[in-house]
Amino acid sequence: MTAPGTEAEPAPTGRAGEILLEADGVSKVFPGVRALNDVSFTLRTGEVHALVGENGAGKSTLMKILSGLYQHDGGEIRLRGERIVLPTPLSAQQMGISVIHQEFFLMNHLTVAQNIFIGREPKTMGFLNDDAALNRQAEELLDRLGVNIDPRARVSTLTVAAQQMVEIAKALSFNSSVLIMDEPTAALTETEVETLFRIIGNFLSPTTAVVYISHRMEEIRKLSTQVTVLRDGEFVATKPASELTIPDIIQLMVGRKIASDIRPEPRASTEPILEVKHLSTAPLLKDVSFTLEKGEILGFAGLMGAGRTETARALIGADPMTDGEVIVGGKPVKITHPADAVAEGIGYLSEDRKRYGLILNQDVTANTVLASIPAFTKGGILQDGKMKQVAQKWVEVLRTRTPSVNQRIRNLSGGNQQKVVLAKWLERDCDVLIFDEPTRGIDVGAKQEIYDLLDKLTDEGKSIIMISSEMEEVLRMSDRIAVMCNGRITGFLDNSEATQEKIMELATQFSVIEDNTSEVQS
Amino acid sequence: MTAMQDTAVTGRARRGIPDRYKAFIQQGMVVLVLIVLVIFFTAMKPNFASWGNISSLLLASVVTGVQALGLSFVIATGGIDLTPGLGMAVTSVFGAVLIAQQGGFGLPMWVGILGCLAAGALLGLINGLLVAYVKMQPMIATLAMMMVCWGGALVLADGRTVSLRSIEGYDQIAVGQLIPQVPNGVLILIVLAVIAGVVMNKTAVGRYALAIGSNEEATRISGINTNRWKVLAYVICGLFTGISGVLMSSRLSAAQPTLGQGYEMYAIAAAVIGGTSLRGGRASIFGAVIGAVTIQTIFNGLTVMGVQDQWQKVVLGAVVLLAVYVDIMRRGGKEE
Amino acid sequence: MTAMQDTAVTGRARRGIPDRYKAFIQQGMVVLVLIVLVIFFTAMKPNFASWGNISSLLLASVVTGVQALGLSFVIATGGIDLTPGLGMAVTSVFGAVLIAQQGGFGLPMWVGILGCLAAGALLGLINGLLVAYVKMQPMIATLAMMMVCWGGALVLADGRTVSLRSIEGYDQIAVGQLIPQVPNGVLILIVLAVIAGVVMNKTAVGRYALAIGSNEEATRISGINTNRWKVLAYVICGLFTGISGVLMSSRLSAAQPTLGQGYEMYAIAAAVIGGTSLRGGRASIFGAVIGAVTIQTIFNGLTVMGVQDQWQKVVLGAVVLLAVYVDIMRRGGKEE
Amino acid sequence: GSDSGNGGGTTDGGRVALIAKANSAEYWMKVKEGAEAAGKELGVEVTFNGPDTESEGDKQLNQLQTAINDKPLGIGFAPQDGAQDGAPRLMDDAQAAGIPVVVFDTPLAGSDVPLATVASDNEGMGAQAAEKLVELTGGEGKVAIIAHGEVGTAAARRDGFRDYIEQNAPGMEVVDVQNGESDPAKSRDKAQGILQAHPDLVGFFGTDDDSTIAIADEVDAKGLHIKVVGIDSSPDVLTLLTEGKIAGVIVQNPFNMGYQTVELLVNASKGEEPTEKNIVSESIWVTPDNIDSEEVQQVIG
Ligand SMILES: Nc1ncnc2c1ncn2[C@@H]1O[C@H](COP(=O)(O)OP(=O)(O)OP(=O)(O)O)[C@@H](O)[C@H]1O
Ligand SMILES: Nc1ncnc2c1ncn2[C@@H]1O[C@H](COP(=O)(O)OP(=O)(O)OP(=O)(O)O)[C@@H](O)[C@H]1O
Ligand SMILES: O[C@H]1[C@H](O)[C@@H](O)OC[C@H]1O
Ligand SMILES: [Mg+2]
Ligand SMILES: [Mg+2]
Repeated sequence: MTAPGTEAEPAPTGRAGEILLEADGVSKVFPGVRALNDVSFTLRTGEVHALVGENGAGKSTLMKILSGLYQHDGGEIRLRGERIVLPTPLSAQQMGISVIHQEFFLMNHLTVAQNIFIGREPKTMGFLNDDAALNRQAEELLDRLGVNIDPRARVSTLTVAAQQMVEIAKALSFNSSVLIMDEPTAALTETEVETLFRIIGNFLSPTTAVVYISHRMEEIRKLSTQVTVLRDGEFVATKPASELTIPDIIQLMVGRKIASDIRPEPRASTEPILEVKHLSTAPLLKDVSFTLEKGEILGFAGLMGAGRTETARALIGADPMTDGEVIVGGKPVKITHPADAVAEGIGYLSEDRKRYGLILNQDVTANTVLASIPAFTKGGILQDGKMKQVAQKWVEVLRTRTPSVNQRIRNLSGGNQQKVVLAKWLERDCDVLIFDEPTRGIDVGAKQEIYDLLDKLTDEGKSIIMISSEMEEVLRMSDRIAVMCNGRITGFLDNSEATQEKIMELATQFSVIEDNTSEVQS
Repeated sequence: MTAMQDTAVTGRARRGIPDRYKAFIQQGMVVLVLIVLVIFFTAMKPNFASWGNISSLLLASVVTGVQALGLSFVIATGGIDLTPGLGMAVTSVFGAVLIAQQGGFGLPMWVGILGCLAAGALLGLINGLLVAYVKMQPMIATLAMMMVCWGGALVLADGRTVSLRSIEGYDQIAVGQLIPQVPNGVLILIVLAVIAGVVMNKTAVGRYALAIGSNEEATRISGINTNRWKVLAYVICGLFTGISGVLMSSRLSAAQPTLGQGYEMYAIAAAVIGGTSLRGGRASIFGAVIGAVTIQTIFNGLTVMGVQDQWQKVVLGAVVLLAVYVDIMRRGGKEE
Repeated sequence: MTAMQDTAVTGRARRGIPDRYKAFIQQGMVVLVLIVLVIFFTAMKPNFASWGNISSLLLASVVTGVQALGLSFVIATGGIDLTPGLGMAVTSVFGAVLIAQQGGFGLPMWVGILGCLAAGALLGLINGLLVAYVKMQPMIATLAMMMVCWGGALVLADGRTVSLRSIEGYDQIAVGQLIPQVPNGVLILIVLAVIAGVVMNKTAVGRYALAIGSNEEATRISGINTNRWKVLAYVICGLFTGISGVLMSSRLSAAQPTLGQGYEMYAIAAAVIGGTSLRGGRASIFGAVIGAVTIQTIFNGLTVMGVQDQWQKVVLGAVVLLAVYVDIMRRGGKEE
Repeated sequence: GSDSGNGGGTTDGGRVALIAKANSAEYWMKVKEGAEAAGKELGVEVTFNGPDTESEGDKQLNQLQTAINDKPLGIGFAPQDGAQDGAPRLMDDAQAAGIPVVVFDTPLAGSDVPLATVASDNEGMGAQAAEKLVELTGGEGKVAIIAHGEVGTAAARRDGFRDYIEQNAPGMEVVDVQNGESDPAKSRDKAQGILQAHPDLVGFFGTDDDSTIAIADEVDAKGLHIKVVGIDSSPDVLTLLTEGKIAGVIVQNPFNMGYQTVELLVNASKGEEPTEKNIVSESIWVTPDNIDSEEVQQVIG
C-alpha cells in the first residue's frame, strides 16, 4: 500500500502490524435470527482487512457493533488492547472509528458541507455557525480527496455516486485511525472505484487500518492484505490475502464449490417483443432507441449516471418521458404509469430495493404477491392460504434465507431482500423483465443462482433487459449489449464481439458526442 | 443447505412473539384497558353497568366509531384526514336542508340520506385528489378543507339549526331498536365495522392502502396505481363521515352547522387507542371501534360519577398517552 | 478522472436555480400573495389601507405569528405540535392566576409573565420528552397534551375568566406603543422573529432541527444527541406558546380558559403558507410571520368588506390550498 | 348566502354595525332579524357579524376594532366573556372617534362609554327558572343543571338558579352541574350520564336551547317523568313544549333586543340620548298552556 500523503493524519507513533481493534467472541441475536455467534476479528495497523461472507453472514452486523450502532450480546471489544464500550456512534467516532455504512446516512435537506461537518460546525462569537468557514473547510477536504462536488449543493440533488463520495469525505474528515467501509463500491463504477482506492491508499499509515466489505472478489484481491471470512454468523478464517485465490475465498464463504459458469449459446431470435424509439426525458435522455427480441437478454452497460436507470424508469412510466414511442408486441402503447407497464407485461426490478422494491414492514408473503394481487382475489376476497403457498414456493426456489414466509422483510439481509423482490416479479409472470442491478449486494453463491434463473426464464421465452455496472456480469449474461453514455446509446455490441475494452470505449464517448453536437449546433 | 435450515430452525424457536400474534396482543391490551375502566366505574357506581347505561354509552360512541373506521383507511395509507368533524357538520346540514320541511326542500327522507352520503364521498374525493394528484400534504389539504367545511356548513344552514323533528322516522335510524334494547346506531356501527374489517384485511383496497402507507414508491413501481387507491381511501373516509352525519342528525333530530369542531380529534384518538399507527402501514378496525367505546366510557363513567367536564378531558388525554405508551412498550420501545 | 468529475458536476449544476436562491423565490411568492390581497382589499375599500386598520391587523396577527415561529422549530424536526392553541389558554390562565387580584395570588406582574413563559416551556418539555424519549408520534402525544391543557386551563381558572384589568400596565405589553402608532405586540413579534431567524439559521439548534427533520437516523449516527435537540425544539415551541399566552391575555386584559381551541390550526396554516414543509427539514421564519399576517389580512379585509365570518374560513381554506399549490408547482410537482 | 347582512331598504341614512357573540344560532338570527327590521324602518343599513363560536374573544375584539376603524353611524355590541376586559379600551377609542355604542344581550362591565345596555337579567332568569321549577315540583327532591358553558351568561343563569334553590327550597338539592358546551350531542351525553347517576331527579334545568332540548329528549328516551325547564326558544323547543316534554322555558326577546339596539343608535346619531342606561329586556315564562297566547306568540313568532 502507498504511504500516506501529507494530509492531516494523526501523527504516526506506532508501527504497522500492531493490534488496533479487536472483537473477541462477539455474539448478536435479533428476534428470530442469530446474526453473530462467538465471532472474533482482529484488525492490525497498516492493513486493509477484507471481510467477506455470503448475504446475511453477519458482516454488516459486526461492523455496526464496532461502530456503536448496535450493542452486542456477548463477548468484548478492545481498542489497542483496552476493553471499550461503544454505547453510541459518537463514542466510536471519538475513539477514532469511522464507518461508511452499506445504507447511506445523509441529511437530504442539508448541504454537502453541512452534512460532512454536522456536529463540528465552526463558530463565530462562540455560538453562531460560520457557514463561510464551513464551506471553505469542506471545499478543502473535497479537493484533497480529488472529488469535485459543490459544498453548497443540497445532498438531495446529488447523484448516488456523489452521495457516496460525501459519505466517504465525511468519514475521512474525522482523522480516524479505523475506517470501516461496508460495500462502498456497490454504487460506484470502475473509475470511481479507482478514486476510492486512491483515497484509501492515502488514508493508510502505520497507525491506521481499513476494514473493507465487498462482494467484488477482484477488489478484494487488489486491495486487501488480510481476509476474514464469516459464514452464517460464525467465524471461519482469517488469512493473509496473498495466501488466498478467489476460488479459495469463495469456498470458505459458501462451504462448497461453485461450478464455474459457461455462457450458453447465444439465442437467436427475430421476433421483437419490445421496441423503444426516440425516448427522451428532461434533462438527461436523448433519443434512446433499441429493440428487445423475444427470449433474449439485452444488457445495458455504462458508467454511473449514464442514464440506464432513467431509461428503464421512463420506459415503465415511473418518470415522465418528454418524447418517444414504445411498441410492445408490434403495437404502439401508451405508458404513463408503472401500472400501464405491468399491464403490458413489463416488470421493473429497481436498483434501490429499499426505496422502490420492498414493503419493509410487511412479510415475505405480502411482498411476494404485491404485484399479483388480482390473481389471488376470488370474488373480491384475498386468499391468504394461496398467497402463503406461493411465497413458500419462491423461498424454496430462490433459496431465500428466512425463518418463515411470515418474517418481516426488514429483518432479512440485503441479499435475501433482493431475492424477495425477484420473487415478486417472477410471480407476476411478465413477458419483459427489466432487471436493474439484479445482483447488487448479492453474494457469489446467490449470484450464480440468479444467473441460472435468468437463463431459465429466457428459455421459457421471457425477454430480459439487464442493467448492470459489473462488466463481467454483463458480458457473461447478455446476448447483446447496449452501451450508454450521458443519456444516449453510444453503441450495441453482440455477445461474440463484446469485450471490456470495447464497452469502456463506448461508455466514455460522451465528450466526443458532446463536442459534436455543440459543433452541429453552432 | 444445512446451515440455512439451521438458521431457520433457530429463528423459529427464538424468544419473542411472531408478528402475526402481536396484533392480537395489542388488541387484547386495548380490550383490557376498557375492561379495567368498566370494572372501576362499576365499583364506583354500580349503576354504571346497567344495560340502559351501557346501551346509551354505546350509542354515544357510534359517531366517533364510524369516523374512526373511515379514518383507518386514510391512516393506513400514511395520510391523515382532519375533515371528519366539520365534514359531519356540512354533510348533515346538506342532507337536512334537502329534506327539512322548514328552511329546506322537503324532499323524501331517503334523498336526504343519500345526499348526506354523497356529500361525504365528494368531500373525500376532493381530499383524495388534493393529496394524490396535487400532491399536497394530507394534514394541510384536509386542514384547508376543514375550514371550507366549517364555513360551508354555516352558509348552507344560514346560521341556524335545521330541525328534522317533523321527518317521520328519521330519528329511528339511530335510536330505533330493530333488536330490542339495542339502538340501531349501535347495530349500524357493528355492521360497518364488519364490512370495514373485511375490506381492510381481505380485499385489495386494504392491502394496497397498507402497502402505500408502508412504501408508496415501491407499491407504485410494483404496477399499482397508487394515486387511484389513495383517492379511494379518502373517499371511503368521506363516506363514513357522511354516515356519521346521518347518524348524528338522526340522534339529535336536527343538523347543527357548528357541531363537529374538534370531533376529528376524538376519531383520531379512537383509532390510535385502538392500535393504528399514524405512520401508516398499520391499521386495526376492531381497535378503532374499541377505541371509540373507550373514549365514551371515560366520558360517561366520569359523568355518572359526577366528575366535571374539565377533568374528563384531562383523563382522556392521560388514557391516550397510556394506550400509546403501552403499545410502544409492547413493541420493545421501538418504532415499527 | 474525467468521469468522476463529471458526476460531480451533475451533482452541482442541476438545471435551474441553485437551492439557496429557491428559498427567496418561495418567500417572494408568499409576499406576492399578500401584496395582491392588500391591493384587492384596498381597491374594494380604500379604508382598508389606513394605518389605523393596518396596525390593528398587525396586532391581530401577533398571537398566531408568535405561535407559528415556535412551531417552525418543531416542524423543522419533522414533528408537529397541536398544543399552541390550548397551551396558550393554560399558560395564560396560570400566569393570570399568579397575579390576579381577584381569584388569584396577587403577585407582582413580572412573576405572572415569567410564570406564563415557564409554564409554556414546561409544556414543551413534556411534549418533547414524550416524543423524543417515549417515542410517541408527535401528533398523538401533542393531541393528548392538548386535551390535558384544555381541561387543565378550566380547572386552574375554576371555569371562569381571570380578569387582569386591575393589573396596572399589563395591557401595555401588547397594546402599548413604545414607538408611536406601532403596538408593542407588533414590535415584540418582529424582535422574536429576528431572534428565531438567527437561532434557526445560525445556531446549532436550527441546524440540528433541520438535520433531524431530513434524516433523524443519519443525524444520530453523526454523533448528535438527537433526542436532546428534539426536546429543545419542543421547549422552544412551548416557550413561544407561553409568550403568545402573555400577549393574548395582555390584549384581552384577561385570561380565558376556553380561548385557544383550534388556534393551533391557524399557526400551522401560517407556517405552511409561509413555505414550511410539514415533512420536516425545511423551515422559513420570515414566511411564518408573513403567513400569520396573510391570515389576518384575509380575516380583516373580509370583515372590512362586510363579509360574514363564515365566509372567512372558506376563503382562508382556499388561500391555504392555493399557497401550497403554488409551492408545489414551483418545485415542479415533486416533493423535496 | 348572505354576504353582508344588508337589511335592505334605503341606506342613505348611514350604517349601523352589530357585533354579536356569534354569527349563527337561532337566537342571534332573531337579533339580526330585529336589527334589520329596525334598519328598514329607520332607513339605515345594518351589518351583522360575530365570531363562529362564543369563545373567541380576541376575534370579537378584532371585529369591534375593525368596526371602529370604519366609522359607522353606531355600533351595537354583545360582549363575549373573553372580550369583557379588553373591550373597555376599545370603547374609549369609539368614544374618541365619536361613534355611539349600545351594548346588548350581555352587559359590559368596566366601561361607562356605552350609551345604554339592552339585556335580559341573566341571573334573574336563572332564579326565575328555579322558582318555576319549585312551583312545578313542590320544592322537594333532586335537581340537576346542564349549562351551555362555564362562563358568562351560562354561569350567571346557572348561579342564579342554584342560589335560588339554596336559599328558597330547603327540600331541594342541586346534585350535579355539567357543561354541555352548547354542543347538542355532548349535552345529550351529559344528560344521559346524570340521569343514570340520579334516576330519581324531579327537575332538570338547561341554560340555553341546546341544553334544554338535549335534556328533554334524553328524559323522554328514558321514559322518565321529570320536569324540564330551560331558557331560550327555538322551533324544536316549542315542539317539545307543545308535546309536554318541556314544562316551561324562559324566553328572551332577541328580536326586540336587536330592534331596540338599532333604534337607540339611530336616535343617538340624531343627538337623542336614551332615557335609561340599563334597559332590561323583558323575558317571559312560556308553558304549554300559554304558548298560543298572543303575548307569547309576539315574542316567539
Ligand atoms: N435489525 C435487524 N433485525 C433483525 N435481524 C437482523 C437485523 N439486522 C440484521 N439482521 C439479520 O442478521 C443477519 C446478518 O445480517 P447482516 O446485515 O449483518 O448480513 P451481511 O453479512 O451484511 O449481508 P449482506 O451481504 O447481504 O449485506 C441476517 O440474517 C439478517 O437478516
Ligand atoms: N432531474 C434531473 N436533473 C439532472 N440530473 C438528473 C436528473 N435526474 C437524474 N439525473 C442524473 O442523471 C443521471 C442518470 O442516472 P441513472 O440512475 O439513470 O444512471 P444509470 O446509468 O442507471 O446509473 P446507475 O444505475 O449505475 O446509477 C444521474 O447522474 C442522475 O443523478
Ligand atoms: O342570551 C344569549 C347568550 O348570551 C348566549 O350565550 O347564548 C344564547 C342566548 O342565551
Ligand atoms: Mg451487509
Ligand atoms: Mg441505475
